[in-house]
Amino acid sequence: MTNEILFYFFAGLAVLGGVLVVTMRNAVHSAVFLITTLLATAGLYLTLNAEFLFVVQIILYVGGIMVLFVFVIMLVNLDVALHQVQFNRQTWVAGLLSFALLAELLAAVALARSYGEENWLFAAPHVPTVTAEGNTEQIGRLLFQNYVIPFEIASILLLVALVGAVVMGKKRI
Amino acid sequence: MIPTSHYLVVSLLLFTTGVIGVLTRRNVIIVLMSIELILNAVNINLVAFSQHLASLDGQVFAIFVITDAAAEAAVGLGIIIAFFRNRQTLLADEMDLLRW
Amino acid sequence: MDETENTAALPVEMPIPGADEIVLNMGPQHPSTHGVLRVKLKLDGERIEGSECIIGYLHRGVEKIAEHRSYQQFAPYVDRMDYVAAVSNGLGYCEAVEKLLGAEAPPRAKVVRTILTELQRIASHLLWLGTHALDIGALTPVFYCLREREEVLKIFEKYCGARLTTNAFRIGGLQYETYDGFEHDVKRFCDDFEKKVEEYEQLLTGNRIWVGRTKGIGILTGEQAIALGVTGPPLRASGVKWDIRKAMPYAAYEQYQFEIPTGQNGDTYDRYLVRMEEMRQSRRICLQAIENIPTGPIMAKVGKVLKPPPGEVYHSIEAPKGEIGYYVVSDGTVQPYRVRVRPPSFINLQAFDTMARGHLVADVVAIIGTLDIVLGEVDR
Amino acid sequence: MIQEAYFLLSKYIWQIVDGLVIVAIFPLLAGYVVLLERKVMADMQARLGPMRVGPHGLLQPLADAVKLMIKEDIIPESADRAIFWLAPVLSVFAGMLSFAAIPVGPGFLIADMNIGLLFIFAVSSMGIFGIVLGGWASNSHYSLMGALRSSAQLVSYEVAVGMAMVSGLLLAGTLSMKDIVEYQAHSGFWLVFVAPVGFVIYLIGSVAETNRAPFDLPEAESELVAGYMTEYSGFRWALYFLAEYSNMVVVGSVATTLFLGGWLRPFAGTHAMDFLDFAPPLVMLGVTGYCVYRIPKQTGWDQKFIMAIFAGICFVVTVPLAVVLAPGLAAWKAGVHGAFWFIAKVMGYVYVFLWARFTFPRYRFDQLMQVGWHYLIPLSIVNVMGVATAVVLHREAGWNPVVSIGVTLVVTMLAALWLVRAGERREQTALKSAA
Repeated sequence: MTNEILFYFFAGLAVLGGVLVVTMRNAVHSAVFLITTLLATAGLYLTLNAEFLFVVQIILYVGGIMVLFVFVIMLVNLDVALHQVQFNRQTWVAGLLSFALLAELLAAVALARSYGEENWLFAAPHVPTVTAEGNTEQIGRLLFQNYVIPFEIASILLLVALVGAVVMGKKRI
Repeated sequence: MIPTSHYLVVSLLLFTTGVIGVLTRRNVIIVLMSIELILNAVNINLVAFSQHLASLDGQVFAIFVITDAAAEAAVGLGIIIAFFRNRQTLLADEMDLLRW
Repeated sequence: MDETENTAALPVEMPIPGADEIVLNMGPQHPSTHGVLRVKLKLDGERIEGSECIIGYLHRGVEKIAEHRSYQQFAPYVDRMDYVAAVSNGLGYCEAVEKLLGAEAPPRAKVVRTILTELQRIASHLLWLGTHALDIGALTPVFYCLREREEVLKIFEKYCGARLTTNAFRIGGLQYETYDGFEHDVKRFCDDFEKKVEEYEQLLTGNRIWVGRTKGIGILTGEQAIALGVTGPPLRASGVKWDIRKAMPYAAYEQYQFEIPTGQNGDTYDRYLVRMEEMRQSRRICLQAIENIPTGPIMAKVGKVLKPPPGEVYHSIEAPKGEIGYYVVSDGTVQPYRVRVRPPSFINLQAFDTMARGHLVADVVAIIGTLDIVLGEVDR
Repeated sequence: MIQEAYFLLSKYIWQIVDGLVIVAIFPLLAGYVVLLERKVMADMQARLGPMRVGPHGLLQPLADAVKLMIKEDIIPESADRAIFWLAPVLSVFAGMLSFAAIPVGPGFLIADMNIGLLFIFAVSSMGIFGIVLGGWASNSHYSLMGALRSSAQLVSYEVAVGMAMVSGLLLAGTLSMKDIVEYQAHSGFWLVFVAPVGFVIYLIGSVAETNRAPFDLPEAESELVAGYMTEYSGFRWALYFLAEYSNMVVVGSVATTLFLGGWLRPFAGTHAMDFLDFAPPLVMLGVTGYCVYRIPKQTGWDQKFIMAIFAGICFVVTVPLAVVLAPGLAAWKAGVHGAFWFIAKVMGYVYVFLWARFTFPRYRFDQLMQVGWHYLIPLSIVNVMGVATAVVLHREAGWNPVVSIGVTLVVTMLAALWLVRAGERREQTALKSAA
């Protein structure tokens, strides 16, 4: 019951926020709604029993990436930008194609019902096995044991991104 | 419990919104933000399936996706700053030179 | 990231990352420009490439007023130039006119003048220290400084009834005899003050943040300082041992022992140290003077109506902020033909550009503070 | 449906009550922290501080609140109204939400989350938006600059603070705030003695995180007027103020929980020190006594009356602190005394903040970034590695805990020394090149 209410609340908020991100004229407003969406998504993670991801989403996405976004928007704040046409010329085509994509994917989900053996996608999911360890410990174990090489590669990726961002940001190289 | 398909639908809607944003908006920063939306939609899927299959690998992948999003945002915004410094514009369709 | 470099500015124009140069206005209504100084800064990111001080917001035509007042009537006006060091201003003017008249104040008047002027130096430096520290973000010293300054002002008040614009001296000597217990008050103040300076130094001198904010900031070499006409503590902090009290003694200074503190680097930190040491030396002078105040008249015979012979005279003294000079031209009437003031704040302010170049915007606050300017004196 | 709602309500009733209590008490608490600050500041600056509203200014926070609430609500003409409205609310929201995970005493917390510490970290990182958006929405350059400075500062120092937290977490092995305290009760040592470097880094970092002096660049009044708050006035401004002081209390609470043993009494495990149990009622009794002693010295019956009320409040607090000392009430004692010790520790931590504010000048922005990036972050990484090594040496290699911690501590301190030396060399070369 609570779970359902929470799910529909967060889902609605996420989708609404997403639509507003795309339609807002002012980039800061877009960013605010993107933050809303990200927080709502974090809420969805909670309904999925992924507490660690909930926190990671807020710390990294909201507290890190979005701060960077807002920072840059403010640095390049142009009043002119507000009076320019916000959508490009391919809008209608792009919109149509996107809706086609949406319809296709929705159909795929809907069709899965008839293909599945026992409609597994639509049944309630497996109850997660309750372990003594919390979600955080389990993810930590996975990250540092099974996925240790991807983890290291990700850290190198971050390092490269860091260097790249610094180089890009430099006034004179 | 909420069926996994519900999560898939939410994720789909977010994904499509993101795609629309990427394809239609002229402001590069909003395009970047739409990409974040797409990545986020993917994450919902990953976590939903992680619960569905009672395996945490999906969540680990979601963490990698977030890492990737961070890297992308840093470099992307760096490029935007560099571009803005040279051209004083943020519009994607004015970025039509291969060099400056 | 490089973005951060652009951020700590105080822009009137928004720093556009693409634009290499921005012009930034600080003041005239800015909390740390000490009055109505407007500084126009040319910035590269946050680095200062050039600056211009725009003054005149407080111009009252003091020099012009002098031409329509008798010599005595003009004396209160000089107090309103450097209103935190009114006694020193008055001393310079009175001595200049005395020089023009060929008169000399009696010894007792000279000693009392010396004591009051040195107390004024302490008060002025205390106010400077407090506000300078406040600008750099230390909230507490200002209250301690004002506490001690209050003691000095009380002595002034007891002596002549006014605390700030004292008009303490008259041409030819003193208007008032010292009050009973004057020596006692000064002595008590001086005795206490020793410990108080230690207190300020404990708060600031060794403080890493203070040193970081002041060391290497606003460097002025000795040659630059001389070329710019800088006087007072900023000149001495640049290593030039020049003090009018020693070089061309006036009042009763030649009777007393004191040192001229100098610095080596000519940065904000050295100027701070020099002023701290000057306060100690002033205290030393006061203590010596209070020991032996000669008895006798306090006024020379100059007459009720002053009519100096035609001629001109330049007289300067060492005010807390530097050399304050009066160039007085007499045409033989009761009013001066022309009075030109050489205000230390005005001339020291010329060094601002030299000192600020290459520093960050946040250092402007420290540099304005270290110059110890009073806009009333700059604009006159 | 109704039954389910009833079930939910009965299940969460204590959480709801706790939440309401926090929402009600919290602004008052922040107001009194402001009074504390003004009194401490006055004391350090040879002044009296607020003395007019109530005896010794005890009602000053209420007067301030009323004054701020009835002030004209000004929104600048060119401001972005919606975001201008949203930003201070967001700030306060972040500050208050953190309280959900803070254990004031055993059983005296809203939610015992198994990710409690990360939750607080996440929520406080959301507080940045209150500042950044507020600065942007004001459409003023000073505000925007303050906001940008502050976002850069907060993001930079978050790394060091997070790393300092990790050094504590490595030892406690849990993210739950409650379990962290219980680990400290169990091991017999507050983590500050085990990971002192982490605590110091957290202390410095948290000063920067809350935008307090000497890191209060975003609101440096001599440079940026009031930073991101420049255009705010009246109640919205009060919300920002509330957020700032609540953040102080939050970082104090986190430090208390993580490093200072939370609700534990000093020497909680040593029975020889049990006489310390008498300290809470005696302290409160002393305060009551002092209030009573001051009653006749107040001028006017109203002032006397207010003083008497305060004495009464102190006495009302004293009674349960004393009653639970009775044998057989041990469970209650843990809760009530726990709250006392917790609040005392938090206030001690906040006092350090105030002390620093009135003692130090302000850093310049580049120096502030330097402190963060050149000293704190490298040191915090070294510290995390050191603590991790100590844990491994103790748990895997079976070393004596004191020896393993001592060895790694020495190494960490050497690294710190080296960092400082390197920094000094860098400064000197910079000075030379400037001259």
